[in-house]
This record gives sequence, C-alpha cells and structure tokens, in this order.
Amino acid sequence: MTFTLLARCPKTGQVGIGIATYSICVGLYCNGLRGNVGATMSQAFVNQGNNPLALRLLAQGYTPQRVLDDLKANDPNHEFRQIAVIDRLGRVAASTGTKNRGWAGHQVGEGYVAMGNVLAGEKTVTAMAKAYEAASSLSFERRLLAAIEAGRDAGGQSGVDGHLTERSAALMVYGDYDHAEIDLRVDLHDKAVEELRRAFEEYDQYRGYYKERSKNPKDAIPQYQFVAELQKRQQEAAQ
Amino acid sequence: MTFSLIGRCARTGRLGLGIATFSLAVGGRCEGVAANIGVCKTQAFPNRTNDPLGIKLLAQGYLPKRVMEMFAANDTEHSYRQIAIMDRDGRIEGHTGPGCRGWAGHKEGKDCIAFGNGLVGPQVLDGMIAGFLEKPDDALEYRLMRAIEGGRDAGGQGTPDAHRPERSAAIKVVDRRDYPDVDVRVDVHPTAVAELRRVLEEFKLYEEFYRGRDTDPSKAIPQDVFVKELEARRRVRA
Amino acid sequence: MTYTILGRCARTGRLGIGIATFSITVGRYAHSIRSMVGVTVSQANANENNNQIALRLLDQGFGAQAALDHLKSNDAYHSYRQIGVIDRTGAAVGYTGKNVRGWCGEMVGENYVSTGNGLRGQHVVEAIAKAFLAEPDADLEHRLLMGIEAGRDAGGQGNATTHRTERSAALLVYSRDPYPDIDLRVDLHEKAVDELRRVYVEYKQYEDYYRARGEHPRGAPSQEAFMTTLRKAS
Amino acid sequence: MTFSIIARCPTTRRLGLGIATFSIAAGGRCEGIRHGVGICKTQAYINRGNDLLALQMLEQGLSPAAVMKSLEANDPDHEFRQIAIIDREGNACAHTGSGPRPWAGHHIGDGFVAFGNVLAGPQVIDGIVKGFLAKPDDELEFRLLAALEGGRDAGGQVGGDGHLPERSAAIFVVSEPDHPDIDARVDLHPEAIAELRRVLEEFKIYEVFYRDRGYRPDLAMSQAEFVATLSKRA
Repeated sequence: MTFTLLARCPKTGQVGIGIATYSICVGLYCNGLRGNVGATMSQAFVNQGNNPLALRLLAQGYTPQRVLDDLKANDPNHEFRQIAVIDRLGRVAASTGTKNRGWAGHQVGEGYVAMGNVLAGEKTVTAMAKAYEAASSLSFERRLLAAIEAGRDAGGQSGVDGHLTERSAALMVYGDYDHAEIDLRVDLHDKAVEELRRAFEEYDQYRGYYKERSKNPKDAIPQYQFVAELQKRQQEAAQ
Repeated sequence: MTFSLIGRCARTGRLGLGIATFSLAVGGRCEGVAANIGVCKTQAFPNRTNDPLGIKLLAQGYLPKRVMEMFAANDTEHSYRQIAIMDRDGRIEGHTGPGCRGWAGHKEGKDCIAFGNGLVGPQVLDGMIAGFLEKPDDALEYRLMRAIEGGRDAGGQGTPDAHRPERSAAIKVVDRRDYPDVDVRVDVHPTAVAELRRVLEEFKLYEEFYRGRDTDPSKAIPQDVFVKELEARRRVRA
Repeated sequence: MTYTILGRCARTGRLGIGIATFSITVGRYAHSIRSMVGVTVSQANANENNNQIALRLLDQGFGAQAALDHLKSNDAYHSYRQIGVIDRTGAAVGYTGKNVRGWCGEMVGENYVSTGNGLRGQHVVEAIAKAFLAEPDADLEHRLLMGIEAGRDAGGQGNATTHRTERSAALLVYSRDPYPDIDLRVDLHEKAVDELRRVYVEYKQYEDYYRARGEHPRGAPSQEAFMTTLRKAS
Repeated sequence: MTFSIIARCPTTRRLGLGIATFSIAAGGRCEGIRHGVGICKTQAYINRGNDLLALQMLEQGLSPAAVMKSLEANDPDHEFRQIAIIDREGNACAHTGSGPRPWAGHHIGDGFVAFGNVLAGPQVIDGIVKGFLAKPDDELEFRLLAALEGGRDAGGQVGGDGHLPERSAAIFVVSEPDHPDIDARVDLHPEAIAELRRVLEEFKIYEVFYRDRGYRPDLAMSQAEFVATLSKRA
C-alpha cells in the first residue's frame, strides 16, 4: 500500500522521489537516491538492504536491468518486493513481484517509474505518470509532487475494507552533492499528501534564505525577522 | 536557533542524533549520521557540505578533533558555525563559533554532547543532558527523545522576552546496517517536539511489524488488518 | 568500422591504445586506460559506459576474462559490440558480437589485442599484430603507432570493392601516473593516420621539454628559445 | 602561453573547459574535469599531478579556496603555476603566480574563470569573457568556443618575438561521470581554433547518431548510410 513516482530530471540530472502511503514514517525507507549514480526504491514488503546495494551496483556502472537481476538473485523473497531502478543516464527498470498484495503494478516512462501496490487500481499509477509528464514545464520537485497528488486523486490505495488514506509521504531530490537538495517528510498524518504540499509551499519560501544564510552568515537577518517579513508579505498578498 | 544532542549507547554502540528547531524541515538536513562511522552535525549557519565531508574524514580514521581542524581550514565562515562530532568510539568534539546568535554553547555529558544556539540560556543544555541520562538502559531513540524534551522544558529557544516554538524536530538512530534503525521527523508544526513524541511512540508500535514484512514477508498480515488489531488492543487497554 | 591495437609493455607495465577509424573524434572513446590496472576498448556501436565499468572491475582485481563476462551480462546489445581487454598481468581477451558489421574480428595474444570491424579482411588485424610484435624492446607508443600504420597499409577499412579512409585517430599511453604519458589525437582529417604520425614526430621533440618545464620551472627556457635550439640542432 | 576558460552551465549543470595554446597537443593535458565534482586546470608551468589531486579534494567536498591552499602547500613551485578551480556548484577560485611570463592574469566570473599567460594583454581575457557571455542560451560547448575565438580576436598570445599562433586547442564538456559529452581536439595546426570550430561543428552533426547507435545498435543504420543521408541533405 504505497504509490511512488521515482525519476531522473532530464534537464538537470537530478534524481528524486515522491511517495505516499498508508504506512507511517515512509521517508525512513527512501534512501535510494544519489546524484550522478541513480535512483532506486524498494517497496511493498520492503527489503531494506536493497536500496544501498542497488546504489553500489549502479555506481559500478551496471544497467538498471542488471541491478534488478542481482537484487532478485540476492533475495529469496523477491516476489514480495516492488522495485524501481533508474541509472544516471535515465535508463529504467522496474519489477512488481507476484506476491504483492491488492492491485499492484508499475508504469515505466522516459526517465521515470510510477508504481504502487494495494491500490484502488491501475488508474492510480497511470494518473501519476500522466501528471508527471504533463507538468514538464514545472521544477522537478513540483513535478514529483503533482504526480503523487494525481495518484491520490485517482483513488490512491484500497485495502481490505476499501479506501486507505495516506498517513505518511515524502519528497526528496538529490543533485551533485552528498546531501539532499530537498528532503521533506510527513511521518504521521490523516492527509499526508495535503500536509506534504503545505510543508513544501512553506519550505519553498525559506530555501533561498537558508542557502544565503549558510553562504554569507555575516549579513543574514535573524530567522524570526525573516519570518515576520514573510508573514507580512503573505498578509499583504491576501488583502 | 536550534538545540540538539548527539548520543551513543554504550551497551550497543548505536549512534544517534536528536534535534529540534524553529527552522523548517530540519530532519532533511541531517545526513551526517552514519552507521559504524560516527555523527557530525553543523547548525546555526550550517553549510551543507560540512557533514558529508566530516563523515568521509571520520571513515578514513581521522579523530573528531582533527576533523574539526580541517573544517576550520576549509571554511571562511567557520566562526558562524556550530558543530558537534562524535566518532564510533564515542570521542567528542564541539565548536560554537562566536558568530552564532543569541545564547549559544555546547556541553559534553556521559556518552553525549548537547549543543544549541539562540537559546534562553545554558540551562537548556543541562536539561537535554539530564533528559538523556535519566534512563540509561532505555533504547537510544527514547533517550534522545527525552533529551530534546528536557531542552524544551528548560526553556528552549528564544530570549527572556520572546520564546520561539520548535517548528521542526527529528530523531535519527543508526546501528550496524547501512540504513537507519529509527528515522522519525516532524517538518512543519507549531509544537514539533510534542508531535515528534507522538510519531515516535506510534512508530515503535509498528517497528517489529515492518521489520517482519522485510525479513519474512510470507508470514506478514496486511497492514490494515494489523492496524485494526492494534486499535482493538488500544480499546481494551483504555 | 575501426581498427585498434591495445598493448601492454612487458618490460615496464605501461599500457596503451592506438586507434584509427572512419568515425570522427574517436579519441573520446579512448579514455580507456588506468595506469597499472588495465586497458580496454569498446567499439562498433560503442557502449560508452563500458570502458569505465571494465576499468573499475579490473581495479578491484577481476581478470580480463571476468571483466569481459561482466560487460556482456550487463548489456542487452552486447552482440552489437566489439570489446578488447588487457589486465595488469598482461592477460588479454577480445570479443566480437555476431551483429557487428563488415569483416570483423581480432587477434589476441599475451599483452596485446588487435581488433577491428568494417575491415578489408583478416589480413588487416594480422598486419597490426605483426607490426606491434616486431620491436618488443621499443617504446610502447612507437609499437602502437607502427601497428596502426600497418593496419592502414594493409588496406584498412572498407570491403572488397570500396575503401574507407581514416578520418580520426588517437594514441594514448599510461605509465605509473594517474594521467597519460602520451595523449595525441587527430579528430577530423582525410588521412588521420598520416597526420597522427606528423603530430607524433613533432610532439616527441617537445616531450622532454614540456615535462622538465613543469617539474623545474625555475630557469626553464621559454618555448620560443627552446624552438630556436631545435632549429639549430636540425 | 595559453588561454583557457572553465565554466559551469547553470541550467544543465554541465561542466566544460576550453583551451588554446601555442604548445602542441594541449588537450592531452586536461584530465582535471569530472562531472558532479568540478574542474581544475593548471597551466603555464604544469605539474601534472595537480589537477587530479584537486579533483580528489573537490570530490570530498572541500571548497575551491581550500583546495588551492592545499595545492600551494604541496608545491614548492606554486608561484610558477596558473591554476583555476571551479566546483560542482560553480564556486570558483584562481591563482596566477609571479612565475608565468607576462602578460598573465585571470578573471573570475559567475560560474566561470577565464585565464591565460604570455598574452597580448588584459584585453585577451576581456575578449574571452565577452565571447563566453555573448550568447548565454547557447550550448556550453559553443559558448566555450566563442570564448576562445574572443580571446584569439583580441590578440591572443604574444611572446618574445611577437604574436604566437594557436597550434593546439580543445573543448571538453561533461554531464556524466564515465565519459565526456564533448571531447574535440586539434593537436597541431597553424590555426587551431578555426580548425577546432570545424571539428566541433562536424561532430555536432554526428553527435546524436553516435549516441543512439551506442544505446540501440539494433536500430542503427551503418555510418556509410548516415554519411549518405548527410550529403543528400547538403
């Protein structure tokens, strides 16, 4: 019970993930992104060793299909996993094991994978892919966010007793550095995707300030002053 | 303004970081927690390259003290950073540059270092250390939770005239695996430490279930069924 | 269509490649040597990622054959590739996929791989190998260039009825340093192998001067002054 | 006697290096460029270890200024070097020691460094900068080429006996760690920059064909067929 859009930005080479699920604290599992190496995600019955192993294989230069083959050969429970792998050139491989629960599947596109399990149906996955493609003029992180919102709006997850809400969600993007360019999470919430959008829009207004403060601390205004000015601007805009 | 504590469990060797701050989404800027290597956290005016660099240097075998010297040489704005480093053996180094704003400082305790800036005073660090040491046999994530609660209850961030709430908070714990054991976060919330306690308590209820799904998926029950059983147990207890 | 000689000097352990082809700027595919580790080439519909993958595997201690096996299993289109690998022990392997065009194949021995595709015939790779082996005590760069020239003189690229000229060529040799000893290129020329020889002859006169100038800049003569001594000597 | 530019494209994050000089085969001494890491280029009196050493430090996350300090501490002849460094984010740092022959200097711009020695004067650096900034939306390789042409047209290199022609030139652009995007060179030519433009423009015609035949060789036409389509188009 998860739906995910994993991608490489064709313009910048950034790699990123948008993910939402009924499980809590899903961001814990999203450790499969590394700039100039690739992106990978193991979900459904998560094998937590998969992402670090896949990244090491991608760093060697193995193709996504070969990485997937290695993960399979290394895991007696492979059929329970749902896995996507993208390399630094944007080549893609994905697998949805036969023992995933509910409706489960993936759609592969150029430089991205939309995938999910315990879903309302295929429509959740196709809606994510469509929204990601349609948003090609937006920034990479907004495309990822648009994709999981579309997945939610298309019905999202459906369990034993019907619809399951998103209780956790995450949005992560990596570029050339070892640290994330964006790493936002909602770990436990009734409407985690809405909450993630709220957190993103709020955080987005701080990004420039945080970056500048790090580069040029001498001239940085205190954060509470920045927040006061921001709130003033927001009130003025509202009026 | 931020208050944090890096701690090590002497029994198990697990390493972890607890952090709370007025800034948003601070958990997304905590990549310097590495299994079998150590913990490095730069705050106040953080430069994002410090922590990954610190981890690489620790992995090569440099001591925390030497890593700090290399930070100083690498960074023209070192005097604006607040940095704490702990290696896998529990060796500690702290740095609070004079450019950090408000009351700022760091303090070592047994198996831990507390550090913060923009605080109401040194009592916040004492509150954190006391919280960390309160139940030394507990799992490290609970000790870190108690540490940041102790910091909050000692006054947290702000000045005598103006208290600043915690808007984001996070706890990260690593063991031997190359992914974290515990990694819980609150990114935007008016009382982030209280919310983090709620997330952590809930996560601990799921931890075994999630691990079982990984190691032996054929025996795992569906999560919605698990949640229903959980709720039933809760009702019985209530 | 390309012909290539990979070589390792048994005396010094130096590693090198000489390559000539109808394609342009072939030197961009020849960043395929790591000093004291190995040399490799991927050509004919080159998979540009192969070289670095092979070098990483050789660096970890895999032998030439194991590295080649990895490359094949990692590539859905390996039947379209032509690959050569020499490891640090001098063990050499060559591979020509069944979908490579024209006459294609290789001659492989200890410390060398002579390989090509779109060639006039088997005799081209034989001529390259023979010339490379002719002067085992000479410098590796000389032996590689002799190999390439022998390939050209044996007919080079084309088929029974047509000949294709060499439009680009490159010569690289690594010694112990992480950067090349020799790195010479012709990217677009009607007779790229002839031009490579011209560049090589000219460069060889400057080689020691360039090295000394970097290592001992104090008191180094200017390049103009150095050229005056060159002219006087000749 | 060299003029060069290193730069990062802010929209695509590609890194690139352009160089032109009287020395021959200068492109064979440019190993200090790696995607996702940065660029270091040492010239004037080159110590070949410098650039790769700098890349290793940049990869660890050290800043260009700290890397420069380490290079200085590591080299008794630092004063004879001219060095430019740029990291993966475009932060730049440059050093022109007192040793390089006049006129020598550098200009640090937003995400790029123009630098040279044995030049006609500071107007050469201005010409490089102007050429680079002329069409900011062009692909990085063409901006680098325009920069070199700007330096040439502003007077280029002047030695003891007057103007010195560019005899070698090169352009490198990377967007992937394992192989270059653009790697075009002229090693020995009386008008190396003009020849480099010819090579680069020709390469751009082949670029997509070469790439795609590597990715999907099963769908690729032969190069002879491709060349035939070119002459038809012309």
